[in-house]
Amino acid sequence: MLKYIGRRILLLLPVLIGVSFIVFTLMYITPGDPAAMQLGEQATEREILQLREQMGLDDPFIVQYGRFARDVFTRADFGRSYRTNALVFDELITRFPTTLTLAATGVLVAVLIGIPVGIISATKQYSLFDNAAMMFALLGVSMPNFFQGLVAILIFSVGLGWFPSSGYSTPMHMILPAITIGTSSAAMITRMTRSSMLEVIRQDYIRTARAKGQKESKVINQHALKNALIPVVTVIGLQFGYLLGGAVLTETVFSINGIGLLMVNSIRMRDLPMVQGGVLFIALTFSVINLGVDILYGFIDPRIKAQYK
Amino acid sequence: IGCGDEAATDTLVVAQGADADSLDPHATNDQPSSRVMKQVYESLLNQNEDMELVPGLAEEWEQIDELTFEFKLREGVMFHNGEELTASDVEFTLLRALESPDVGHIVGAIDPDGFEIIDDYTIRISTVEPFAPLLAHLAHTASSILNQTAVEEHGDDYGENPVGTGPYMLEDWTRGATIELTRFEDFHGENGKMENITFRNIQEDGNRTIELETGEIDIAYDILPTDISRIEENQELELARDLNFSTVYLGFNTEKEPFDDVRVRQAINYAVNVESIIDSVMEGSGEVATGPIGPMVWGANEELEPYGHDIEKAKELMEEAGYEDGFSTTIWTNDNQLRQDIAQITQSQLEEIGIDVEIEVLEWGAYLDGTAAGDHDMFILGWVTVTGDPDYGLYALFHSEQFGSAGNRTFWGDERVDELLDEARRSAEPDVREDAYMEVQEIVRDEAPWLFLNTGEDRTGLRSNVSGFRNHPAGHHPLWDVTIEN
Amino acid sequence: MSNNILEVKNLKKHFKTPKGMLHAVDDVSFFIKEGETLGLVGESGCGKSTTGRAILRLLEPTSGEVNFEGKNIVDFNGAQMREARKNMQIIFQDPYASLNPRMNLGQIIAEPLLINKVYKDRQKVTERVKELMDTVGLTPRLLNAFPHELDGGRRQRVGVARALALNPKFIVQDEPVSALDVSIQAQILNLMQDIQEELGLTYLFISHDLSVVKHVSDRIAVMYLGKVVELSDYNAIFRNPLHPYTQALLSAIPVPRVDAPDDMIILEGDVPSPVNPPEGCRFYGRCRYRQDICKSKTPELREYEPERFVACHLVEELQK
Amino acid sequence: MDVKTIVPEKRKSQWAEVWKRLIRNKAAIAGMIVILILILTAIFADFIAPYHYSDQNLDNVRAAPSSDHWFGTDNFGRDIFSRVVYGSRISIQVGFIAVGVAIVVGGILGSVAGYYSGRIDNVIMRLMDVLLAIPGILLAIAIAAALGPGLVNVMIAVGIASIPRYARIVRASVLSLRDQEFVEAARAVGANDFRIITKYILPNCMAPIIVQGTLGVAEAILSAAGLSFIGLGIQPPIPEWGAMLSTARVYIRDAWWMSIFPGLAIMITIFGLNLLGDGLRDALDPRLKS
Amino acid sequence: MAKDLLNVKNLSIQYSTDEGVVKAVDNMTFEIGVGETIGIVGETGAGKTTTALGIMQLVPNPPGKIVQGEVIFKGEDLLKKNDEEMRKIRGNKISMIFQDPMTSLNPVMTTEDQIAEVILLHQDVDSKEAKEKARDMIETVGIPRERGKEYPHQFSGGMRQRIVIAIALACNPELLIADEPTTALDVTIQAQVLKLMKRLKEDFETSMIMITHDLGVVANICDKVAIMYTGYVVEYAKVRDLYNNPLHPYTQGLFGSIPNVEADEKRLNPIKGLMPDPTEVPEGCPFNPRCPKVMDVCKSVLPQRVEVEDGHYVNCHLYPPEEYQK
Ligand SMILES: Nc1ncnc2c1ncn2[C@@H]1O[C@H](COP(=O)(O)OP(=O)(O)OP(=O)(O)O)[C@@H](O)[C@H]1O
Ligand SMILES: Nc1ncnc2c1ncn2[C@@H]1O[C@H](COP(=O)(O)OP(=O)(O)OP(=O)(O)O)[C@@H](O)[C@H]1O
Ligand SMILES: [Mg+2]
Ligand SMILES: [Mg+2]
Repeated sequence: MLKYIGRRILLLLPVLIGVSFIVFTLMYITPGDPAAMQLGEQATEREILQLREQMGLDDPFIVQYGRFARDVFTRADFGRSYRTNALVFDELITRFPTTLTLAATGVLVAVLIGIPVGIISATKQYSLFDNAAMMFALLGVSMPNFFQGLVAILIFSVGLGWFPSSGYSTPMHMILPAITIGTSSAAMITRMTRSSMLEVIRQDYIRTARAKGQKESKVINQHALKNALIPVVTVIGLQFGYLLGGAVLTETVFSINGIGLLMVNSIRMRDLPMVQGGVLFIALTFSVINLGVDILYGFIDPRIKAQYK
Repeated sequence: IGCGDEAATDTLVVAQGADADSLDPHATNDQPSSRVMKQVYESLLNQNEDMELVPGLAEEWEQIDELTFEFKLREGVMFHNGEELTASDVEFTLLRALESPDVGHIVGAIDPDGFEIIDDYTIRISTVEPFAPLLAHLAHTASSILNQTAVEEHGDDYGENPVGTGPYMLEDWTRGATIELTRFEDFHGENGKMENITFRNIQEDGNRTIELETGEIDIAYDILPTDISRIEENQELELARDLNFSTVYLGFNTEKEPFDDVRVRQAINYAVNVESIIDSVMEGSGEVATGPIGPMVWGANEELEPYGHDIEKAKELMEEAGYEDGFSTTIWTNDNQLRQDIAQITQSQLEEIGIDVEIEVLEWGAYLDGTAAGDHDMFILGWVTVTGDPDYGLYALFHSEQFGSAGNRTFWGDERVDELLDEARRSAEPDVREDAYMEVQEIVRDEAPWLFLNTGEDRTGLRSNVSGFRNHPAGHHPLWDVTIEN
Repeated sequence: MSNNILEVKNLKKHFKTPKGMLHAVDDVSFFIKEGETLGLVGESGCGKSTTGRAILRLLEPTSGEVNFEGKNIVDFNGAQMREARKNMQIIFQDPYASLNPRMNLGQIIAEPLLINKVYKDRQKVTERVKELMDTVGLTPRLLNAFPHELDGGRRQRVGVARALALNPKFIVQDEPVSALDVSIQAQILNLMQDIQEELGLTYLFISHDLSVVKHVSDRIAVMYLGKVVELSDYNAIFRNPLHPYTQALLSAIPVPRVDAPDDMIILEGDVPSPVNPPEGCRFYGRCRYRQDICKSKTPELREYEPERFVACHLVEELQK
Repeated sequence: MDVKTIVPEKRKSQWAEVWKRLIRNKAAIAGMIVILILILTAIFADFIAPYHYSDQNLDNVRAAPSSDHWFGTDNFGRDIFSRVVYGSRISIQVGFIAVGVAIVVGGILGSVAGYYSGRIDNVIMRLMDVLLAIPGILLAIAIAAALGPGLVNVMIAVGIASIPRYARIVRASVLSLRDQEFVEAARAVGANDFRIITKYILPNCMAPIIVQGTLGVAEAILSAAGLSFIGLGIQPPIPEWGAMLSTARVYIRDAWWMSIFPGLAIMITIFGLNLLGDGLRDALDPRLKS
Repeated sequence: MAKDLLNVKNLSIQYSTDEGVVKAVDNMTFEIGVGETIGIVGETGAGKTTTALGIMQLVPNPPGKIVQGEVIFKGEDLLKKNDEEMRKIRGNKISMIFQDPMTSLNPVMTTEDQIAEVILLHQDVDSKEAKEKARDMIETVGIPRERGKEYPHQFSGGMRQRIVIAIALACNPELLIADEPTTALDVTIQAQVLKLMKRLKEDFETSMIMITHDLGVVANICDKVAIMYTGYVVEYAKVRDLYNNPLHPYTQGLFGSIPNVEADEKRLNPIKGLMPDPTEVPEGCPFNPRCPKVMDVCKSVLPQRVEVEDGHYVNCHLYPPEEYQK
């Protein structure tokens, strides 16, 4: 098991290098001179050239990337922001907890809603509850985060004044964004749980459990659930990544000072080191979560654990 | 921890739309940073809200010759790190500023070899050429005086560890969220009124208003035009509206047909209903611009007659110019909501005189390159006369030596204007300068290389219990005298 | 020997798996005479299908020879192989998986003809397809039917028609009836028999069902864990199985007769894993008669009596 | 030479079955109707919309919904209803083209990877892993930034970001199909790789692709709107719903209709596509139907 | 009759599907005495599994529904029992082994836990004892008791089927229903399992319903046999009677279809045609379209059960009830 985890972690490295290369390339070909962006509208050409040279932007692509990759992968040095000259790593680390909390609360909300509703829906297939739950789930998936955020602000902040509309300092601040970001995931998890549960309920071993004289509730909770959870766990893992991405929009709507907002601003400002660092951070987090999901599998499903040797 | 109401009154919370990039005056020139730095640093001179030069770190100054000024520094001025300000800090600071791509142009007139330290409190600064606006430039936040020891000690991280002589010093900075300043008790002048000032970054413009309404913040900068009435009608709030140094214009590429014809340019000035643009896009904020610089800038010509909205006149001029059937052209703009909105309205209004406009939204770098190279037809830009001196607002934009990236993207030049601008830049006589600038503005108005749009304003929302705040036309407002009443 | 249409020599097929090298087929040799049916039996996973596939080079053999009409097809290049395949075809076990669900019967049966460009004239293709359908007992009405509309028996007939399209001489039948119900199974078995007689075909008939194999085969090869352990005439094998495994296998068949003697030889344990099998007789672990030599030395398949091949060190002893 | 010549009659295929199952599903029908209305709206926008999407009326800005302007007007006095109607064109284009691109590219990559396995597979799938390690919207944002704003670029950005998903689906299907007996049978009668991939494998992985594609269109529309929302997508005055929402955000307290209607348009579209996608999933996989 | 353990009377079970109503079991009648083993034989879709589920009251509903009949177990009609009462019977008095050993076990539970579960449910023991008993059962079915800690995927097919048997027999049921317990297994493994079942059946004195399509297996293990065709029992008799003298043409056809290992026949004698679509079972005798001895009456009248000899029942017009009335 440990060896397996070790190997998986080693395998992360090439993925991250790939991620950094792609992002670097994208940002490199992105039109717009970071120097010009930084200096603002009233800068002169001479100043821009001067800054370009200072930033090392005149070096060939491969030299620039090489320099970056070397610093990141050998010394965990993400460099300094073009815009603020602050250490990218520090900037990310201070914002990371915010984004992670946002995504994690979102996932938590999603799991707390999604799994129970999914189970009930599956066990009461085609009932009123099932139909209603599926409709809501679909609506949840269909509602764009940013729209939902706006509507939530409109209703709960502007209209009712229950929650603050921006920032992320107190638990009160977290409620609307977390719900906003969690809804679509809740919907996904509900649907996944339901269909996985329906699949499992048809299996022979469920029939076996019933044939033992087991109570229906226990058949569901003891036999079906654990088996049904396996694909759901993947979805939860994927949702986490999706939410990390979704944070970009949600943080914009709610002015939350997380990595997502930072990314959007940095991309706009062509703050290449910051974008690089941020995407790498998110990719790393996402990969680690996926690794966690895989390990979790082992605990849920002994068949998979056997393969981890 | 005991952060009750009592403590709250000791802290002034100010919100703006972005975090400061850096608190190193030489590393950035953006407004959010300047607004913070204004509280932390001082310059040799200050410009008050009425744009008069008043003593800052320099108690007095005099012009020695055409090129040289001598400054007498205040004695006993302490930096936040406990060191005393001396003339060498001034030389060090300005030399460092000269090197900076971000603010170099502000002090660019200074001769790097032209510093002369007479004693610890006396320094002479020379320019390469005669440069009348030097004092105004030295009053800019980019010319804030830094402490040499602190700069050298922190190196690359100086931007997060600023050391100035101002009434407030940096206590804590959560990147992207808040900057907390605390009173510098050894300030040489009258101490700041509030114990702490917190700058909050609230990027979403509407949210600043909301939080001002809920009382989470005391001062909100850059209130949306759409929120003006909301604040004005609210008993608990006040709105400070004052014109500032900014101008928005739509430029013509006068090297290209048909904009090489002054009649076409004038026709467009007549055809566009600027007032309606200001009303719809900017909710009537600011004023219709009548010339290239707004009334807050010293030497602004307030006698200029606005073109006004006159379709008939416009059509006449078009006909005279031989464009009775109009023509097709483009408006360039960058990814800026306001400018895109302006472009859209202009587009639909120009249809009336037969001009068929296509809007091209360019990415900022491409926009700059294209307009510098003269690939454009019409374009929308803004300009802030940061020093409050007309030289800054006119020279780069209308001098024929400044074509392209240097600032004159209309490629419009006029010998008389060149002459006047040069003269005003050199002259030490304010009257001579003023006369020259008046004439320049008249010519520019008549020749219309721009469609004059709008002089901007600062809109600062205040809780009613906040007193002592005044907008500074440069956009960075000193908060030393602000108090909150209970 | 010239009437051997197929000779397989030392055929091996190994698969790389995470756990090690899987010896699916390990040094198998046999021959098939023209016009006869060789039955290949053995338990699940013993390598029957792999053998069949390797013979057609649907799986590349790891080593060994497959001589078809005297030529070793393992050395054939693409074009030669395509030519050879016209003469050797295969029918699969699963009537559901062996037909492309997106093609109708006409298309499925025409595929071999089209791919090999047998006819220039499209009309001829259609005629031939109808003829084939007739041969296997499918009404032409089904030409446009899709596989999912058919039952297993009919599907299997389609598989047969497809295999016959190119007029092959030799057909590998990989458990063609094991997925079918008994009544249908009997119909298909009869069909195969008829076709064989009519067209003079040679079959390699793979199955795990001994009674079926016995019914259709002239000679029978018994496989165990990648190896052929016994190969003889069907009568001989059933009357007097030589290998202890064959004996156990035969005794284990439940006979549909009330007073059948209850003399099953129950083998202990399961078939061991074919991954990295140890030296010695593969059957060692489950054999009633095992001796030390069986553990250390792999028994070769040898001719114990004329036309009777067996791979066991102890045959002579046991036959006494 | 095509087999169709042998079967001149109309092809009654499994699709007929799927269709039968699909139209028995009420939700799927609702979804289809929504999509149909959307498509018709897009086609006949010129007739449906009472105004052109860029007609301004600065004397009537941000007017509340009324009989003249069903959905009210925006900050330029443009008719929001007309803009929402025209917006359907944009969304449909973005959704379908982006997904089309992703399916084609992803399909080719996936089938090559799955069919040949080994090193090619490794290279392709590692590349996909890399793309998958970046959350889709973030990747789309980065690509959109690199390409610059504009309709085509948005399609490309959203399309590229969803390539890995299709590559994976196709690869998985190909892997499971590759060793199916009917594929082997084709090989046994001499079919070459190209024929096997195009006639045997790809037609049989259509089901998951179609389902994923339908849901993918929904997601593509969402992503495009998201891009526009943060100013990296389709630029005004093109009436893209996300861009409309983005503009409307500033006015949310004064003119709710500016955000509600484009928002609802997005939602209903996505909802319809999801209903249809779910219906298709059930119809294509009878096993899921209890 | 009184000593009958189970009496199934006129049991009919239907599934309603999109394609129509499937009469999976129709008017089924048979009885099992204490200690007796009855085989139910039939081809795919004949309704064998459904019969078993009907007895267990486990027919999935929807789409399945028991439309009529009685299932009298030890004098009580199971169909009249509520859920709670049925649960006490399932796994305890009546146990069932399902067809596929690969899928009948919960993949995420250890095997001993799965056996212990049924013991805990029906016996008054704590979980430690239950586990201990579970391990005993594992040993009883011939697997080392330590392996109880392992998961199903670590076992081979034959061993899994033994675990399934252990679960079924853990509470010493009076009736064991085995639904094709060896179909998925190889012959040598099948032999092992059959032998085990025979032994256990004797040891535990359990009555058994053995569902299979293999006439060999029936001969090997059963006392009585019922032949099913499209939901009907067409023939029901003691094994010896049926094998020596199959009466129904379908039964005869089945015997003609299987190759005989012992004889050397060159050609099989199969039943012609195909099983009818389950939603469109022909009128009259369902076998009439395929029957070589079909008569006019067969096409319209459903034949009744006739006792041709003592305990040898057949549903066929060839045997008119009048002739065999006692
Ligand atoms: N493509 C493959 N990769 C790895 N192992 C394989 C592959 N194909 C077959 N095997 C393994 O080779 C062995 C022999 O398989 P094969 O299919 O030939 O057996 P078989 O005798 O036909 O069995 P069955 O009766 O189940 O069809 C088995 O252990 C199987 O798992
Ligand atoms: N859940 C279900 N829904 C609908 N129809 C069903 C269901 N289960 C079984 N049937 C139908 O009922 C009939 C009898 O099925 P059953 O499973 O009892 O047959 P069987 O004799 O056990 O067959 P096999 O030998 O294949 O196990 C078949 O036609 C089958 O299609
Ligand atoms: Mg096989
Ligand atoms: Mg069954």
